[in-house]
Amino acid sequence: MSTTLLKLHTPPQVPLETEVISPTSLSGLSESGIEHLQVMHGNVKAKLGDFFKVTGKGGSDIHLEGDLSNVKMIGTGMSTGKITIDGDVGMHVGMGMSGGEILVHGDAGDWVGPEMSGGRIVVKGNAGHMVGSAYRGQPAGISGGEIFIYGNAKNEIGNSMRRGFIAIGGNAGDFTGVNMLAGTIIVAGEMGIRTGAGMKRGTIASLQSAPMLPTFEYSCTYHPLFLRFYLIRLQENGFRRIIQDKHLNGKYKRYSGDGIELNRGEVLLFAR
Amino acid sequence: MVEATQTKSKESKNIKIVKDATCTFCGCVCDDMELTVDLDEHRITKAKKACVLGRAWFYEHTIDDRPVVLIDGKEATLEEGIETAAQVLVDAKFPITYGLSDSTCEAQRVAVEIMDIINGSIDTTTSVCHGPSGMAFQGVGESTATLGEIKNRADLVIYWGGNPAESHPRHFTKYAVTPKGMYIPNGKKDRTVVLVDVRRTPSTPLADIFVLIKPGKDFEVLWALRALVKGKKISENIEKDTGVSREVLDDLVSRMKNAQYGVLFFGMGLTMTRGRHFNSGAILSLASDLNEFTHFVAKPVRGHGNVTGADNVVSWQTGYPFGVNFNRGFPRFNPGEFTTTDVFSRGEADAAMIIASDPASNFPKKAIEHMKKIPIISLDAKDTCTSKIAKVRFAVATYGINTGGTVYRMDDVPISLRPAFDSPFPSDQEVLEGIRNRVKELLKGDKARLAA
Amino acid sequence: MSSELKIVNGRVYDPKNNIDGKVQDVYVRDGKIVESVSSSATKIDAHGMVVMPGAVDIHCHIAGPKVNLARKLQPEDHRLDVHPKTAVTRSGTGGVVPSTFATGYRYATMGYTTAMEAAVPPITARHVLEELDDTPVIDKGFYVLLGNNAFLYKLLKEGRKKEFQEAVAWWIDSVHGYALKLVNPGSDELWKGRKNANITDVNEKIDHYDITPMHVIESFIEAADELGLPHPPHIHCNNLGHSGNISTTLDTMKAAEGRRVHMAHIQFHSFGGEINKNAVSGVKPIIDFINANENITTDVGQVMFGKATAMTADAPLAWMLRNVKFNKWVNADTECESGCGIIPFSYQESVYTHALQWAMGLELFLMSKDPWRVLLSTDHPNGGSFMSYPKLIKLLMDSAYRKEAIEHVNQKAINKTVLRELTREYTLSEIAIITRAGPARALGLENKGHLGRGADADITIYTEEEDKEQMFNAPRYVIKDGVLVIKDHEFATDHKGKILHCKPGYNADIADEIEPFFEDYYSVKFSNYAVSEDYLHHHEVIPTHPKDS
Amino acid sequence: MKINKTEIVDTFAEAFEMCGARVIITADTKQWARAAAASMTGFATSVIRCKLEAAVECEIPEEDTPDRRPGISVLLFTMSNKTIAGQLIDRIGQCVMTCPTTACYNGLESDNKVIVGGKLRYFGDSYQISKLIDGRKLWRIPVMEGEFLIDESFGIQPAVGGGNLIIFGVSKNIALRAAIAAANAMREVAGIFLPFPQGVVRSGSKIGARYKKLIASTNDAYCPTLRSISSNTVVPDKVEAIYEIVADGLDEDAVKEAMRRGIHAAADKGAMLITAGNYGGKLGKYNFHLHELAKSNKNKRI
Amino acid sequence: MVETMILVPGRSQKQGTSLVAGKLKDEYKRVTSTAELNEKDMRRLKLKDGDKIRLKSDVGQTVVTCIAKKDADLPSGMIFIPYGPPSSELMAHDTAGSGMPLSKHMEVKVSKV
Repeated sequence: MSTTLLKLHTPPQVPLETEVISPTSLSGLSESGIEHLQVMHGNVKAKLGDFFKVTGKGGSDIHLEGDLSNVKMIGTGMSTGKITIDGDVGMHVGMGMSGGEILVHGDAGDWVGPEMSGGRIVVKGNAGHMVGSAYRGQPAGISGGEIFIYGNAKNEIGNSMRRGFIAIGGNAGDFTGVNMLAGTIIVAGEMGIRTGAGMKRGTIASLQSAPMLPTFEYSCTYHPLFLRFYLIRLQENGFRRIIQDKHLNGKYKRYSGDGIELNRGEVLLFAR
Repeated sequence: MVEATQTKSKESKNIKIVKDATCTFCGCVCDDMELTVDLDEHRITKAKKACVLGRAWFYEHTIDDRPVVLIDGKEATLEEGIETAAQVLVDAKFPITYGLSDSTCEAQRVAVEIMDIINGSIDTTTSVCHGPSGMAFQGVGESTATLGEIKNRADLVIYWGGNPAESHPRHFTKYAVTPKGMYIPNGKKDRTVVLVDVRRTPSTPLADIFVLIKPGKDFEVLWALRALVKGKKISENIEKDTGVSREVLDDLVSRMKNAQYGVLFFGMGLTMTRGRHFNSGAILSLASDLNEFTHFVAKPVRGHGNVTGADNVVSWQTGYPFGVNFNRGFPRFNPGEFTTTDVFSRGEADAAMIIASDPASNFPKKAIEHMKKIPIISLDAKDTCTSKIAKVRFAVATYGINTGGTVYRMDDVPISLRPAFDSPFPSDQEVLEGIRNRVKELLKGDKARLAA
Repeated sequence: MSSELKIVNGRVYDPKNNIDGKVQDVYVRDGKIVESVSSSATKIDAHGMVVMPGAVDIHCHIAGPKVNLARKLQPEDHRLDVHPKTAVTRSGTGGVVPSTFATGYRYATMGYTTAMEAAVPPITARHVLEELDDTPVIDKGFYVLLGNNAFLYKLLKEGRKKEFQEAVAWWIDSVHGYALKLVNPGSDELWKGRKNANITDVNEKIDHYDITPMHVIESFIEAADELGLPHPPHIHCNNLGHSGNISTTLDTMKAAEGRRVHMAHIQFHSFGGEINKNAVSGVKPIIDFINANENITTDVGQVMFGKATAMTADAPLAWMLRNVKFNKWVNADTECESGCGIIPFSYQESVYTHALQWAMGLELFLMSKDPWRVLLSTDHPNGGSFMSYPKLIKLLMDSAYRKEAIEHVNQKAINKTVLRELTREYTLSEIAIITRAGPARALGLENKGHLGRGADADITIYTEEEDKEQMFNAPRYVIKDGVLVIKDHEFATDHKGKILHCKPGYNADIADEIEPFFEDYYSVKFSNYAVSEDYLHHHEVIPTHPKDS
Repeated sequence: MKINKTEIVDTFAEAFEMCGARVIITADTKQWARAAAASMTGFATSVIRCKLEAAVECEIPEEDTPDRRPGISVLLFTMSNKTIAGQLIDRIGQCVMTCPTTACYNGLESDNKVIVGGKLRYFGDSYQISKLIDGRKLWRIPVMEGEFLIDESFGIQPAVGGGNLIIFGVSKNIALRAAIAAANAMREVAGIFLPFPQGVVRSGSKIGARYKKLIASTNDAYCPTLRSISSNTVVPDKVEAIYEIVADGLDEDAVKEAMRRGIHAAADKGAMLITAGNYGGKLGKYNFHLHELAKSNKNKRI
Repeated sequence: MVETMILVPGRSQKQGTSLVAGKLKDEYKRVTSTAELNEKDMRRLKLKDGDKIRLKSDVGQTVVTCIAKKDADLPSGMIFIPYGPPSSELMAHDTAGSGMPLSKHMEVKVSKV
């Protein structure tokens, strides 16, 4: 598999929108074909080549280098292949992706994997708000896929998610899993407040304790066997240091909620 | 206030009375003012029916002796100001227009148009006021009413996280608490007033029931109320967590369910604290839930004069209420991405037009630091921290005092203004129209920018 | 400067002037149709094309506070249907409740040049006029919601018929409205005052007023008649959407006793079956009655599958829908005047009720004997977007297409209708009637909906195609007020349409009667209520023909 | 031919096509997994009267099970893929779901699947929860102990039933020793199970009977006691006892390998003669010729 | 002595009237740099009306004048201050995808100047 290397040579002055960076759009294009792809630099139409030096023709394996924290929408609608980002990346990475993998060796901005339906996003650093969330007004969020953040993530992780698996290696902000319809969120670190507010179904698990809303009721402390599947998958995907045997074997406090809604969701907090 | 008393000593024969004028200081937009205008002195000497804020609003708007336009601090003509402003906007790659809560809808419409033409962003003070309530609305909807309906019918009035006595003084007396209404013949006697807040304020004495809540616990209390209204269980630790006892909650729930027509007014105690849009969403949902049992509405108590108009204008022109970006030749909406605080704090905007607001004094430090690095165009009736750092500063007439136009009350009722006296300054609408026309000329032939 | 235009070689459909597909030329000068133009006139060769008057939407919801709430409510809908600007037009967003600019442009791109906003609480008229001013290309007017007005009820209760009619005229004039609109008369008081109750019978007493919905309906029909308004009361009956509501609908139509009345979105009021049971089609008795009574006009309010938004002054109805699927719900009470409910909605082929409604709408069209009186609408966006009109036209014109469509929907529902037996196909002339000539006549717009001398030069030119949906989706040319707005499917220029409104005469003393009521029960000053003419911008007063003059 | 002193008859074992599933049972301890497996494979020796043949395939070390707990692999075969889902649902529902600490997973990768957890979930009375991870759909059914976890669906595939060896001994002890050795060797083969107790059958059967209602009856030709009475007898002099070993396998090769190992093991342990049962090749799809199997190297897989 | 408290900026009448008079004028500056503290908290921190205190958040710090409020009116651990440049100085810029900075609920460290 040949690699397409995109190296940032001119950092954008204002946000750069590059939804064209995905294996499907680049596929079959020559270096100059790729450099001629249109991007939006603020309100100005520009070419990818104005910002990136391209090496190799378009294939399914794309490498990006440089500080892309002001570059938005990389991997939009991606369905196959792999994008590796050596550095930080801006908002909306992997928006609407349905397959393939995005690997970020740095931090990601807000809105990682919005409207995702499949594939995987791995962020080795921290992520911003709304990891795997629905856009505003949308009643259902991501419908599949996996998002693994090794570091911290902020508020509204998995807002309204309908299916899929989100894992945070560090801490989470407030409203983790808010309005969740189903799916699984695991936070290895501390969660902020109001976890699971409005959730109908789904699982939010944490390896730490967390404050609970008054509408979540404690059920029992038990060993949720199914959770092992998720924890094992995390161990196999770079969380081995964080997910330990005690977490696989241990007991969790189960809270069910949200009492205001269906009350079929659960928050599992590692007990011992 | 000092100046108002100083000018009082002068007398003039050229007096005009403006009846049923409208005060645009706060979102109450009271339209029953009787203004006494000294036309020689260019000032309002008396504002009958105005509250303390309204009086300050009317008395303080005199005609200052200051240049219409400053460019880089130097006096310039209106045409030069418009030219420079248009150049700044056209040259920018990520320009944003912000403010507009103290402008007429007519001016707001032109402001949106300019951003549409140059593919910029438009945001209003809504984003740092009840923007989160707007986002909550997009999630859950709302049950609401015009203020007259509340005057006529509401027998249970709950204020949550607000202090109308100081922020909207006539909210109590003109609309929601003391006035007599169609089915509220005895005014306040026929209503139960509940106040929920983290501290006692000058609003507190008016309440029949005051609920003191721990700071930052509004969501938890609202959530508990929603559960109780639906007959669901809540945690036994509720009092420990929130400062509100189960008895108080049960009493509130029973009052709400048994009211004939209930209203929940809420303030920025919800939108500006942790939880933001979810806090607003919780209270909107509570009101909706209560409609299973009785008639119930909820209303944000909105701030500046025409911030509601700004929401309406931006919505009808773009489909979204605030934080709208036109970079790609069509409107996009994403709070946190295209809202002003964020585009400043992240250092994204490369030019800004600030209309009738003062982000340089009330935005976070990091945002203000960025503002100082980019060209700012400011339009304001007063000098502010923002106008001080502006590249182009327009002094404009005050809406409602010097200019007519349309404003929307906090309940979306549109009202036409009755100006009291002329100003030598142009209205913001006129300045904006000048900028719009010039921008159009500058972009002529630039098909790439004109078409998406 | 006089501007002239001649459209040559087109097949012209102008039912009002009895022209049915004849190849003839059409001449335009200064925004009007004329009999001839000079040789320097701009020529459009419409060879192989169909020339029709611009279409008129008699019932839609496109501007004002409820529309704006519905817009704000659905960012998810806009995000997926953007409306980019062009070198001559503004940008916007679409979806089922588009932004104002998108609304105007999109109507125009379908050949519509006039649209009537069907429900405006008078206190919000300023807002409506501001939005309409930002709704480009088309002419537009609005109907004033007076059927639940507290002051008018008071006059009716007191039996002061004369004052009632004066007040009605005052209201229309004060807000620059076009017609009277009644929505679920009597329901507001119960909704707001009796813990979300609703009126269930036209002869039920309305709380506090000692009158009935029937009384209200009769009074407005009489008032419109006396005032000689160009359009009769536009009535949204009680019991919308309830099974067995045909008896209410028939009672309402009978109340007209031969006087003109317009029944809004009649499909929603044509349910047979028993109350609170699964509905069946009740179209037959309804359409029979309409066919037999020439005083009645109606628009169908066709349901089209896909995204819709229930948006109505009938708040109890929205509440009923909310309890079907707990989703976003908006309720908005307007003091002394109206209620309002909004629910994002989606009509699905597989759902019994939705399929039934779809079929009932088509039954109404296909069983109608007088296209001049049974007019095309989807009650946009209640039954679906106005953008689905071309598809609806295809359903009416192409029975094979319709037959196939029938197979894809809930068969249990279809079996409760006679739709399968209806093989009728609308002709182009009939389409021109239900979308142009008919609505214009029902509205009393003498210069609209036809291409005779003196008519407004609102003209659409379609490339004739077998697929009628494709044909009506994108006219090749659209001329508004004589200006070529769309040329070769693209906008050639921006254009501002007019506000159409009425100025019925009345005795100004009525204001003295109304003012004290305002002081007591409204939250705005009486003197600040009436809308100044500044808000009209380009406008046209449509004359009234009062009885006593 | 002969291996050592053991006579290998030139005949073949005739086997049938069946429908197979593999169920992995895990539990907190090996003991509980075994208990569930034992219960689940009870009364599952022969499709003739049990509708299903099943037995433990092997135990699985915890590092190799889906949930990293001690596990047991159970193979279950039926005569058709119409009947397998019902058997799985019944047996898992009655024998595994009921058994403390267990969980139950699919052990066959196959495009052909039957819904099992997706049906058993109704036991959860609407409190059940589904989880989808990496393409695997699991059901969590609340039970008094906690939760019973089971895969939504189980793979099924065509399988081979009725592989067999018939072992003759000069004494009952010798015959049984040889049979046990053969069974143990055969069981080692992956994809193989021996449905009878300890893998050994003493009541070999023939098709039909003198009694009209019976579809099978004792194989009188192999009964030492009937040597002088039965006209079909094949029991040589000096033979005191005969045992049959039935091996079902997920595929033909597994059955062959098992039989190969069985022949050698039985021969090693002093079987006098080894033959196999068939119906003349008319009924089964598979014929396993003993000479062919025996010829191949003792220590090498086919 | 340094204590962590919750700062609640908000509107007040004087903030409103001085705002229209002019944000660059002294009255507005005075109003927006006067903080209310619970009387008991003040005693504990050895503060009296008119004393200067330093408020420090994660992003900035400011010095304001303090005045006492009755225990019943302002709960212990809270500080009220009218909106203005001093409160903005302490405000973090993260809006959590809402556009709204947390303006009414800030953890601040309070110390006497």
